[in-house]
Amino acid sequence: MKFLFFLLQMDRRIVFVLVALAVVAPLIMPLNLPIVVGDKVRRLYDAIDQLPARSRPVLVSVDYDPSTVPELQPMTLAVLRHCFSKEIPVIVTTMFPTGAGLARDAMETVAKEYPNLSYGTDYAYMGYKPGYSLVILGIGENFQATYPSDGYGTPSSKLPILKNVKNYDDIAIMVDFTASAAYEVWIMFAHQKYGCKVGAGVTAVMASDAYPYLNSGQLEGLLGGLSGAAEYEKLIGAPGTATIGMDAQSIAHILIIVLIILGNVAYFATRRHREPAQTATPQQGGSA
Amino acid sequence: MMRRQVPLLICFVAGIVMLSQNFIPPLTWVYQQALEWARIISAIALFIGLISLVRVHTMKLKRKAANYRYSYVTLFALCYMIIAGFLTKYGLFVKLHAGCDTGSAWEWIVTALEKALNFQEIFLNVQIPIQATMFSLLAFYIASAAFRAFKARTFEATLLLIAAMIVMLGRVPLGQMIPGVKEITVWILDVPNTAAKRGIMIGVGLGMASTSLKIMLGIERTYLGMKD
Amino acid sequence: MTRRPHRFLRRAVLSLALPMLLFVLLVATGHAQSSAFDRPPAPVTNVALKDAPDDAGGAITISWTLSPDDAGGAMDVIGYDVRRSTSPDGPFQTVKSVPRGSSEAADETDLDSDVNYFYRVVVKDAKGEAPSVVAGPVQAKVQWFNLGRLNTLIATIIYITLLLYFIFHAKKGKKLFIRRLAGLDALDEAVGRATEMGKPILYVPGISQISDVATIASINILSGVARTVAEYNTRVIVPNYDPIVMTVAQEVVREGFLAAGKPDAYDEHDVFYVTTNQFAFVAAVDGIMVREKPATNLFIGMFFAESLILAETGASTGAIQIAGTDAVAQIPFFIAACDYTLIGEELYAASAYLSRAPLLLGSLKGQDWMKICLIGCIAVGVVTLLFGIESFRDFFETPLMIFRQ
Amino acid sequence: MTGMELFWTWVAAFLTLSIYSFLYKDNPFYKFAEHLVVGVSVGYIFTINWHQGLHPYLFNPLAASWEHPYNLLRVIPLILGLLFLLRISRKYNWLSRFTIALVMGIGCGTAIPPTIETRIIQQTKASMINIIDQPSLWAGFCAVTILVGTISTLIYFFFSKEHKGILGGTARLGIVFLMVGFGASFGYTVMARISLLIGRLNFLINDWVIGTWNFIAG
Repeated sequence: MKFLFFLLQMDRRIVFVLVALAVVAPLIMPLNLPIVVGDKVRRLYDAIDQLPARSRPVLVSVDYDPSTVPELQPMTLAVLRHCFSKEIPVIVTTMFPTGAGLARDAMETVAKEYPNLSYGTDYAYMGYKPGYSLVILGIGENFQATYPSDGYGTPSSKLPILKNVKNYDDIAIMVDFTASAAYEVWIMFAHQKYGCKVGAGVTAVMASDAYPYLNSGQLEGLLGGLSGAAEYEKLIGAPGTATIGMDAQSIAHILIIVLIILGNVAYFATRRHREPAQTATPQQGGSA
Repeated sequence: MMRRQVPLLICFVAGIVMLSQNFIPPLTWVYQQALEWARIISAIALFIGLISLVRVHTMKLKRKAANYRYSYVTLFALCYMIIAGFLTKYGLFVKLHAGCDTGSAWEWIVTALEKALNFQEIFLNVQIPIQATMFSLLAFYIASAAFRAFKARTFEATLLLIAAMIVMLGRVPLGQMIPGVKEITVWILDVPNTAAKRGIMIGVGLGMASTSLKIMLGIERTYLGMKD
Repeated sequence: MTRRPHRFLRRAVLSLALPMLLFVLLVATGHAQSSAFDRPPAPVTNVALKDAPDDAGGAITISWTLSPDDAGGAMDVIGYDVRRSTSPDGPFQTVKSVPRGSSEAADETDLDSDVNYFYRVVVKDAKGEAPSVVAGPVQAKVQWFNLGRLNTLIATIIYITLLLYFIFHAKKGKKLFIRRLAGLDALDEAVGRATEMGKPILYVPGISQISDVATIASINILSGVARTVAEYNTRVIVPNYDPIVMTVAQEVVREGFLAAGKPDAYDEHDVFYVTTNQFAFVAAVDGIMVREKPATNLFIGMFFAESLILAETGASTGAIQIAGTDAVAQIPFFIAACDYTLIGEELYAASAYLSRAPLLLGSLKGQDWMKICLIGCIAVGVVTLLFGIESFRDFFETPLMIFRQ
Repeated sequence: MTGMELFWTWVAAFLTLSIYSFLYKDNPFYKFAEHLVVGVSVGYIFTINWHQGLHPYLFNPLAASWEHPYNLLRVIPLILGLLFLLRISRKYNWLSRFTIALVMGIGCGTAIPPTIETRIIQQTKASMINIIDQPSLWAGFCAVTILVGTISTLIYFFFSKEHKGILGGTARLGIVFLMVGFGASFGYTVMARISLLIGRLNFLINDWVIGTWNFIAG
């Protein structure tokens, strides 16, 4: 009974501590709770997984800014890790000026994990080129003319990975990560005009807008939000920040549900022992 | 007359013109123009905000009100951003750099000044993190609000909390493993939720349109400081 | 230096070898596919021109049937050029290029009204291009009425008529019944409590512009609150997000004190501007709540994600909280964290109710009648659909298409 | 990471922790961060407003008005804007009413038709569904539920009649739908909010703690 009264009058700071623990604990000690892989994510995984090693490169475009990093960076890393582990060449670029640092970070992070692969041969970072849709169109006409140099200033002609890349025909698949309509521009130009396969990773809120493209076959596959990234991490067998993030999500959600249940148990169990005045506070439901 | 009737007349005429441009394509340019006018006016109006902010904080300093020392922080940050912003945006640092020899003491001073008055870095490393952190407080508050308020006191409150709990479960992998939860979540979101949103939306639309009309007609004029 | 001739040689060999290789390839495959690769693609057919509807002129829509080589056949089409001329004999200039698979384009480049234009659509592939027959003439006409908005116009007229009818009805002094709103009754109580405790009231008029109708409704409610507050000698603190809203709020609060006969009790510094930045504003208002400890917090107007931050901080200080917003996404959070919430349209009703002006109450009756009309429309729509009649529902389509054919 | 980047990361981390300290209680760190961000944000908005608002919409067009005399029209909003500034004067503050009245007229007139179109006509049309012609019996049931829910919610918002009898019953059904809908929205949002916290914690752990460690370790 004492505990129930304590629950009823519990300082909300205890709730704060519990929430913080629920989110921090999995970050420090991953639980790897089971994750169910959906069809949309598997399609993109399959499209990349069946590519032969050391042949046509995958083009990855990092079209987001720091505000959506929590959701989008994990999926970028997961797709890059997939390519690196299978020795599929990767070209990283961005259409957003704010994406430049993020794109380079993502590539360098993954590259460090695969010291056997070398820059220029197995992967390249092309940096930001202004022009957006013009750049996307330009790749279709002439890749090297669009990117005369890479993101570090090295002339593109000196990068072996680009030797055989003339246009989209030499790109196995392009994957766009974005929190905006950028993926639609890639579909419109890279896919519709030049026939390049396009996959996308978007934020959870935007995912439902992208379904029609998936059904019409204009998108090879789709990752939506943190859960999409976690599913991809499961497929490549390398649980990363998204899996941990989903652990945190699961625990936090369950925590809140348990809190609500405990709160109600305490509320009803102590009802008879309380002063009637205490229950008479106006609350929701009454206002409707 | 000048003080009361003319403003109401301006409002009415502007309202009628803007209302009709919705239906008359050749008047679209009026809309474009009006948008730009509104933009210019609100840009100028920001000066009033600035004056108010400075007044409030200088007053606190003068009155030595509680926590008045923090007003120095606000005023300093304000001045800093405006000065740094104007120097950067008008390209002053670029001009200064062009004007001095490489390796000279002047160049060193200009570089130091440019680093000290960095508009963009302050924005990225002061404003953005504080904004993001304030936003993320919601993770804590959504939990404490649920714990405190979701009590099955009445029938309606019970519905609210049950719907919330099911949807919470249905959103995470752990909850989705309970059979049926995912399906019920989708149903709640697609059916009762859609119906409620639609009803609210139509009601709000009616309220908005009728209030707008009352303002145009001058029936609603509290905003001009006229009670009747 | 010694490497230079070597590189030159390699380049020369390459530049010769590549075309040769290509040539060999072409010859080798040529026998099998000569019909597809040699000739230009088959031209498009059925080029149709239309003045773009419901605009101020200046746009023409061109549509066509895809080249047989685009949808099937050789499949090597790159795209289409839309070319325009003022004479059927040319010269034609490209005004728009669209990728393969598109069968429609809109020309919006420098079209004059009431001039005859002729078009041809040219299909292109790597080998060449093939023009269609010339289509035209067509004119980009100015439409004086946007037919696509006819249903909106009718609805607007019906609604305005209903509102005006009941407003004038009310003006004649007919007494109107308005049901009680729990949130509104609580408002009086909450203001009263603050005065009893001798603590201030915090009023947040939302974070939007003055032209946002929810802000106007909030200003109306503020006007009522200010008058009560002035009568009881309480403070009302109004932090603002928008400078124009701030000046209006100042005016309204001053009026309130004036009406209560206490113009000197009004402190201009209590209605102030904070910042036009969502989370900086919230940080500041949170600070006010924990430091000034108002007995009553009122969050009325347009709110976004910050709603719950404000309401939870307010709840922790023990204040009575009343919220009102038409932001559908934020209502659940206010309901959870506040004592009373004015939901959606209730906000507008409250603002009309508080002023007690018969004219404003009349409009509420108009709103209700419009609801009856809409429910009637939905019923008729559902019934007609049962009998397979779709034209009634189609009349509610936006933009209205039924007059386009 | 350069030394400068490390410095800014520490600034951001300090401010992040200062804001979080508010969860415990109000304290000098929070007060500092709060007052700082108010000043910085107003300074930022003012600067951006000057360069991206006044410059492209007022200064530049007016400067080019020799070539485009039409641009001189923008003198009107300039004057109205200046009239608005008279708010601070006791004697002439009524002149700002012209400006506010114009802004309100523009806002209200523009808003009425789109409000009616998107919020009323489109939603009404969406409610007209063929309840027989559905892929399954279940889909038909859902369609009817949405229809009933929409209408009863709408009835809840009836103001000019007492909620009694049939009207009262339907309005009560409307409340049921409202409450389920609100609960669902609440539950649905939790995930996005937790993501925000994960994002900040990632910053603190990866950029700040590990970043600093890497910087010291070389």
